[in-house]
Amino acid sequence: QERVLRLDESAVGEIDPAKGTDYADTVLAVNLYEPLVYPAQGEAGVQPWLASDWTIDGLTYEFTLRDGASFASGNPVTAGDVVWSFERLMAMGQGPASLFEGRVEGVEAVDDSTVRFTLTEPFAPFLSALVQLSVIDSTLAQEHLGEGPYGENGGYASDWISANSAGSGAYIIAEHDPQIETVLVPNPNYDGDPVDPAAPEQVTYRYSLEASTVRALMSRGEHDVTSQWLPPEVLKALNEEGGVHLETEPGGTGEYIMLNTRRAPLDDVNCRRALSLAYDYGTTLHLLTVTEGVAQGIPMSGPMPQGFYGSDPERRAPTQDMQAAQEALAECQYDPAEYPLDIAWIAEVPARERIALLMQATFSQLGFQVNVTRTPWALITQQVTDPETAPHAIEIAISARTPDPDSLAYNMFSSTLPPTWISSTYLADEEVDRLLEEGRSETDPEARAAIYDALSDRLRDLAPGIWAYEANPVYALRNGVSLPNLEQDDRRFAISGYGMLFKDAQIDG
Amino acid sequence: MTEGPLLQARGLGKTFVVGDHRVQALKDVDLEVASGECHAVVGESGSGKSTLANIVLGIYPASAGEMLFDGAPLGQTRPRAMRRRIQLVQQNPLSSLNIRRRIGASIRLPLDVHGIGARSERPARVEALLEEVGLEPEMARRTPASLSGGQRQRVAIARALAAEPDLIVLDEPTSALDVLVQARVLALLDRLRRERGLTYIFITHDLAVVRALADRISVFVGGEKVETGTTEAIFTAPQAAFTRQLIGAVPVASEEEARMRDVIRETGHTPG
Amino acid sequence: MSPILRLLIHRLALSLLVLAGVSILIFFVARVVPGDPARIALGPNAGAEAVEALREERHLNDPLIVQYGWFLRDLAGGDLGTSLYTRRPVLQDIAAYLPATLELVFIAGLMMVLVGLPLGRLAARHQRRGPDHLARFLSVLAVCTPAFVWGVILQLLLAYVWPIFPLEGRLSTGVAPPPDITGLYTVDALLTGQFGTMLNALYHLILPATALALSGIGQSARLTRSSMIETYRKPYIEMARAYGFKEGRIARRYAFRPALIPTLTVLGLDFAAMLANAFLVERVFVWPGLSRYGVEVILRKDLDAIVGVVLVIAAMFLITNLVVDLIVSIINPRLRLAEKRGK
Amino acid sequence: MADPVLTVRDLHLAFRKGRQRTEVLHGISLHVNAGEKVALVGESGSGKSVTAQLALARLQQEKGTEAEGLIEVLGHDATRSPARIAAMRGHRVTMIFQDPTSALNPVFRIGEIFEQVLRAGGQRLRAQEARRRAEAALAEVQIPDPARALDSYPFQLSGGMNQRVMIAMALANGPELLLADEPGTALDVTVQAQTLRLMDDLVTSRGTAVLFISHNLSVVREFADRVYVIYRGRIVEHGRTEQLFSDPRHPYTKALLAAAPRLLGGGLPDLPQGAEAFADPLLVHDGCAEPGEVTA
Amino acid sequence: MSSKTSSVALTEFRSNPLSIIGLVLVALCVGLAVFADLVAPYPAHVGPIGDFMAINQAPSAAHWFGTDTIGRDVLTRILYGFRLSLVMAAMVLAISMPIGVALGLMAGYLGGWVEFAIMRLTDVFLAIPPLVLAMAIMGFLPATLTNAMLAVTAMWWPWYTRLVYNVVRSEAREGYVLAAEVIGASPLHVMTREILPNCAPAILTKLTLDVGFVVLMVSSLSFLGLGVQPPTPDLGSMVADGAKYMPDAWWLSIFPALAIMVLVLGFNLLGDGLREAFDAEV
Ligand SMILES: Nc1ncnc2c1ncn2[C@@H]1O[C@H](COP(=O)(O)OP(=O)(O)OP(=O)(O)O)[C@@H](O)[C@H]1O
Ligand SMILES: Nc1ncnc2c1ncn2[C@@H]1O[C@H](COP(=O)(O)OP(=O)(O)OP(=O)(O)O)[C@@H](O)[C@H]1O
Ligand SMILES: [Mg+2]
Ligand SMILES: [Mg+2]
Repeated sequence: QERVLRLDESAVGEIDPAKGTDYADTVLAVNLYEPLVYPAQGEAGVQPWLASDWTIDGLTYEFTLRDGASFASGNPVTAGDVVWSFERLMAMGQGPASLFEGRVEGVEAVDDSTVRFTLTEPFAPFLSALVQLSVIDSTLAQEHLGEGPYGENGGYASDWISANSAGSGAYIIAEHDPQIETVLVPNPNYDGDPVDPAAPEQVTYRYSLEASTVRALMSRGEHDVTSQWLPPEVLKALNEEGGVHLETEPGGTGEYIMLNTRRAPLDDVNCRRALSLAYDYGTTLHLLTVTEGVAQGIPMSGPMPQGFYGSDPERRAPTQDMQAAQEALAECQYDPAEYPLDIAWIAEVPARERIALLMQATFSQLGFQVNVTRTPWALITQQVTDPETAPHAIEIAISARTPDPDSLAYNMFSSTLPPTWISSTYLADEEVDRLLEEGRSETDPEARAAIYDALSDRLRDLAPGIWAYEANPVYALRNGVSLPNLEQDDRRFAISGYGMLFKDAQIDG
Repeated sequence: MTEGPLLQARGLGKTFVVGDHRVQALKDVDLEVASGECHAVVGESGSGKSTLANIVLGIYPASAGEMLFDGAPLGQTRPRAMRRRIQLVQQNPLSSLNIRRRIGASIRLPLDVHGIGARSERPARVEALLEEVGLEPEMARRTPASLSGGQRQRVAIARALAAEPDLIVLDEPTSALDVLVQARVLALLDRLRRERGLTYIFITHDLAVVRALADRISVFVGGEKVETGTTEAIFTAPQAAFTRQLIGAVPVASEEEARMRDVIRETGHTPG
Repeated sequence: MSPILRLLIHRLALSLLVLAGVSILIFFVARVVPGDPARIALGPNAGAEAVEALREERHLNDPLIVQYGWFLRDLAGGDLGTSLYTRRPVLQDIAAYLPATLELVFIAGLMMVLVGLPLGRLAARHQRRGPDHLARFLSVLAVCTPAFVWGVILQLLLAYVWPIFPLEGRLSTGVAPPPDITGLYTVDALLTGQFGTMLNALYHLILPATALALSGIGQSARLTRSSMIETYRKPYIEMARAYGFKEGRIARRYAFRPALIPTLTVLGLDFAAMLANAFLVERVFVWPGLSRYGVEVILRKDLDAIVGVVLVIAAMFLITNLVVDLIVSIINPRLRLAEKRGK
Repeated sequence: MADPVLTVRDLHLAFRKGRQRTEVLHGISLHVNAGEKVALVGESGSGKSVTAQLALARLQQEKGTEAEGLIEVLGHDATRSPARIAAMRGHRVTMIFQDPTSALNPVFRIGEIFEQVLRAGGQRLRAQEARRRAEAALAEVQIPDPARALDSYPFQLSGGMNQRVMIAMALANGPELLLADEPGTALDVTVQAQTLRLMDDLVTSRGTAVLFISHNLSVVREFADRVYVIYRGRIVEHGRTEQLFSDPRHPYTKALLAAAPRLLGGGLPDLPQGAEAFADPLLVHDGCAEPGEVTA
Repeated sequence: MSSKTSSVALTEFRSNPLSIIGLVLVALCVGLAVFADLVAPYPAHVGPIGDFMAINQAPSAAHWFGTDTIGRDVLTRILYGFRLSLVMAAMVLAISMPIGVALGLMAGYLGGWVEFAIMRLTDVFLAIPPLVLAMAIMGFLPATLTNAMLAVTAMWWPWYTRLVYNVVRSEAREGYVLAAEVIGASPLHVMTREILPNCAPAILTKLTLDVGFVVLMVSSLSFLGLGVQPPTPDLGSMVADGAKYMPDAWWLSIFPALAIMVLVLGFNLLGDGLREAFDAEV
């Protein structure tokens, strides 16, 4: 009998690593493709992956590819593939491309197994960013370039790679329907990190299942791992029913209430502070509690998640203080009664409705009239591109995309970037901008830690967002299935998604 | 009113297009209706009688020919004042009255449309009209559903009279009624014509009714007028075979009549 | 030309006109409303140039009328454009998802006819007596309950509390889909002789199809009932009784056939309503059909895909009505033989 | 005297709707002997059709009808054993309707309806045999091309043709009693006259008893042997046809005759006088007693 | 044509037990909706404010229908849900019915190109299942109560156009219309004073039935996440949101679902009764 692993995810899956952005895309990318380096386990930093070794000399980064690395097609992985993949990523300009935008002077294949990146200026997060550069089998892809705007590269195989895999990861695509499910099977030519002997022989990754369906499937033993988006009550019910165990995947994701600093009344820092102080942190965590000791969130003391520079494990997480909130509001130039607040919540994540309603309840105690709108994600990404029409507050989960604080803080708070959902506070503060730039170019770890501490303090002052809690995704696993990367502290990855390496999963019969 | 016929039609024709069929409902019909006369139009079902009526009433245009009314040309589109002068009484007294309106409102409609009489005196006029057709004035407040067939037909007549017309087209006004009721309605129609100097075009397929009421008769077959003449002439010496057949089919109540009828059918002449 | 053929051609021409109207309506509604589909398609991290390039590529910068022109030109070539969301030709997407929906809707439609009509007939035959009140109450209840509620209730009771039926999906895990001929699993399995697969597919169809069919069953029962009652008042039923036709035969044939004419016409509309309700039911039963795609593309303002989905649904509606017209004209000799009329 | 095929004795009928009860027949008696043609004449709503329906046992079982008195059809009591009557419908007792075209199901061919008619009363019949008999029956009512008529739908035939078809169907199984409820009133006078004569010839030659219902006295004069005049649920006059026409005695009958327009001229028909007198008691002409009663 | 007069229809209506049940249910729902403020046990729970310490509680004496995911009383929200549903249905119908009726009258009575234009437009709208059209519209507009109502209204009028058109087409052949024309009454008079009253039973019946169907439609939109916004107590979104917690917190969606059923059932039985009583074709 085959060992099958059945999981689900609320969003739909994009298997082109140059386009993917969200959790599901990351999970697919890490199983189908390999980057040069991979986040380290149980600690910060990166570990060798497709690159067995590398040297950094000022602005020059030189990587040596793992001996004998080959793609699923049997083609060897060469430096040319790395160059092609990078160029493709930058040309298409989507997904992780922004991590490298304007930073890389050139990339060249020194020889078949050596690739060299030259940066334009010092950029400390570069190495970490490379975890997002999936290396594509360019020989195979070039057979399917298709038509498109990329000159001799045609469509850069955009259509083909959205439907087929061309990587060196432990798994390959057997079937893929972005609406319904992706079926993965082991890559026969895989030669990377060791594969667990009990690893699944088939993985079915299903999309957009209703919570009640997942719950029923789990209790009928027809599903193995739930998505992280189930409401706590459902997880709790499953847990009480027996037959499952709960696992968590903390890692670099902050749940922020993004406050629109460009729209009255939140363009006044005092009003923002008032909201931060009025926010009901305790009830939030109560609502996220699954069982004694397991909750979908953990307290967050500032803008940076635990384990990243700028986070202070000693510091107490903020608590609700209505008294102080009233005082801050008194300082604010606006009369709350005259400025209704628009709060949006992402329709796809039902649990967020409660947080939104909780805000509605608490903020209205301050005298605000609060409108709550359920908005589909697609529409939110649309709305936030214009600060004038963006809601006053949205709860957004922002994950560090690389194991470096820069990937979080710079994208969120730098005023140099165009407005997107990540930067939907629209903060424009010189001090913040300066610290962000310093943090990027400084390579000394100690100095960087100090810079990010200063940044955190400044951000706490400016209150462009409410640091609601840190996401602590909870999964219910069918007994008999285990995901050691989620279960053992020394195997955890600093950023989410990277632990879902199916080759490490264990399935008993 | 000028001398000469009140209504004059020349070469009237009507073709209906149904899908890709053409139905010739009326073919080259000439008709003259003198002022004050009761002109009967008889013929079998589908012979074009109602079509003729509808053209006279301006419900749809003729496909050929022309009409003169009181000396003036009469087309389908006509001024409201002209509409007033030609009125209609239909066969089915139930459907000809709007069941959701009171009798009074139905009779009042022509008064309102043509601004006949002052607003305040219209209710009185309605009552007078009801009385004229032999109905209680209190009926104005009732709905058609609570009336018998004969009473409804009287209401329809009162409504036609309200417009103070010169010509009334009666399309089989009594064929849905019982013999006794029919007799009463016929008497009413006859009295009104005399008292008000009305002109009738009386459509029917019952020759016995025609005999009692009409001055002149036109016989229609398949959209064509086959015969026209005074009532006396038609009954004593019908020319067309069809007219004879029509006379022969009339049910009669006495031996004597039956004998006469059969003779007409066979010979085309009234015996004696 | 036979009258039926002529009727069909006439109807077909009208349908095409309506379809053109639908395309205009939905095309303009889709584009007039604010929001940048290119931005949504490329995701929040895409650069402005990439967005602009896509806008240019999709002619989104042209005036509306010109855009419609492009649309028509592509349509003439059988091209409904490319989905911004799945990045596949819309036609290909629809071809992939439509069969599952069709299979569901067909089975539900079958249930609607096979259960609803006899139920209505029964009620009419016993008008104002016990079976009638019961049948009417049941059918009103069925009509009054949203399809998604039926879905949730059926799923809860028959797949969870008493796990008789599968919870979701078209086939059990481990059962391979049959070769793709029509895309309807039951039909394909039957064609290739895989009876096990066919039964499995049917087994999975029962709950969602029932959830979808229930309101249709109620509706058709109600329609049949009132139409039959109307027919029972006709003189020819009086005649049939005066001539000693058996009551059962009158109900099954003599009154039923004329009663079917108005009923079927309206049932065509109900069938279309099922297409819409499939949007709800598919969601509950994780049915990999067109509806899920439809909701998704609507949420993403995936213009071409929205237009494609709506056009296909409208086309199915029109085809259904065409078929209904055909059946009605077979039942109703007046339509069929109109030519020989008026002798 | 031959045995009556239909005997109605002191028949009362009322309709009940909610608390409201309307009596429409106030104790009528009539009979039709075998082979006899009897007319029932009266104005609209006087209760003619309901009498025919009671005779066919079509009203008895319906909610809200209260029938009292005797109705005996071919020796069976229509009130006590309606099922018996029902079993005779279509072959021993049949009916002809006012509007032939609407009495024929528009979505079935004449042939299909005919086949059903021939199988009335549970008679077994093969399709070929049914077809042959139907053709013969249509030929008898002078339908020019019976085979084609059988393949037609009712709307493809004229009203007169349909009326002939109805007559053929009514007589196809050799009934003993035919109920004709205002046959052909919906048709043209000329057509109506023709088909009535045809029906007359056929029933006379077969000796079928007929109850002929009409609102027009003149229509029945040539057809009926005896006439009952009904007024508001009461029979007011009864006599042989010649007696009644030559010597109408009841004020209502007189009024009816006088009101009919005369073909021979003489102006407008006389207006009925003295409507109160219409309620006068029953007048029976010589030799026209109900069975078991003494002639007045 | 509806040949029955009002008094006959009334008698007919009264003698039908199902119609009476419908009337009672409708009266109940409307009554509860009107007096929600008095009847509801926790009027404060209409909005976003609940008892966050008492979330997802099963039905009990304190909360007959349980509490929802932020601790609000489900019964209270259902009562206000009735109000919202009824108000929405009334608004949708109040806009779409007159438009549809006016167009139907014109198309049916005036004929010619007016008829062609109106009826083809109607065909276009009818060719797209209402839910799909409403969804498509909602996909483009921000999901708010007003927009949901607009979307439903935009697809509702054609049904009235078609209904009235059919009735007018058969009524226009009736003698009383001919009579009014012969008298010389204006088309406006004929349409509005003569024909319209005779369409009234059909329209009234359809209106009654439609209250239920509008409620269904809005709930369906909400179920797909396109309808009414929280914290507005909408029955459809309550069912949809609660479905996520099935089967454990079954009261979250079962009670609102039952409420929809009762509401729609009431209006349907009532409408059916009216239809039978008036003999109206709908
Ligand atoms: N609106 C119409 N469209 C098509 N054909 C019509 C129309 N009106 C009448 N006809 C046809 O025209 C012919 C004459 O019809 P018309 O109604 O004038 O006959 P009629 O003499 O009044 O008959 P009846 O005695 O039955 O009332 C018939 O063949 C009829 O079918
Ligand atoms: N099913 C019924 N329910 C209630 N009243 C009825 C019913 N059938 C007939 N009537 C009433 O009984 C009376 C007699 O009706 P019937 O049909 O026998 O009259 P008729 O003499 O045949 O008249 P017509 O010449 O109009 O056919 C009428 O007042 C009629 O309204
Ligand atoms: Mg006519
Ligand atoms: Mg009768």
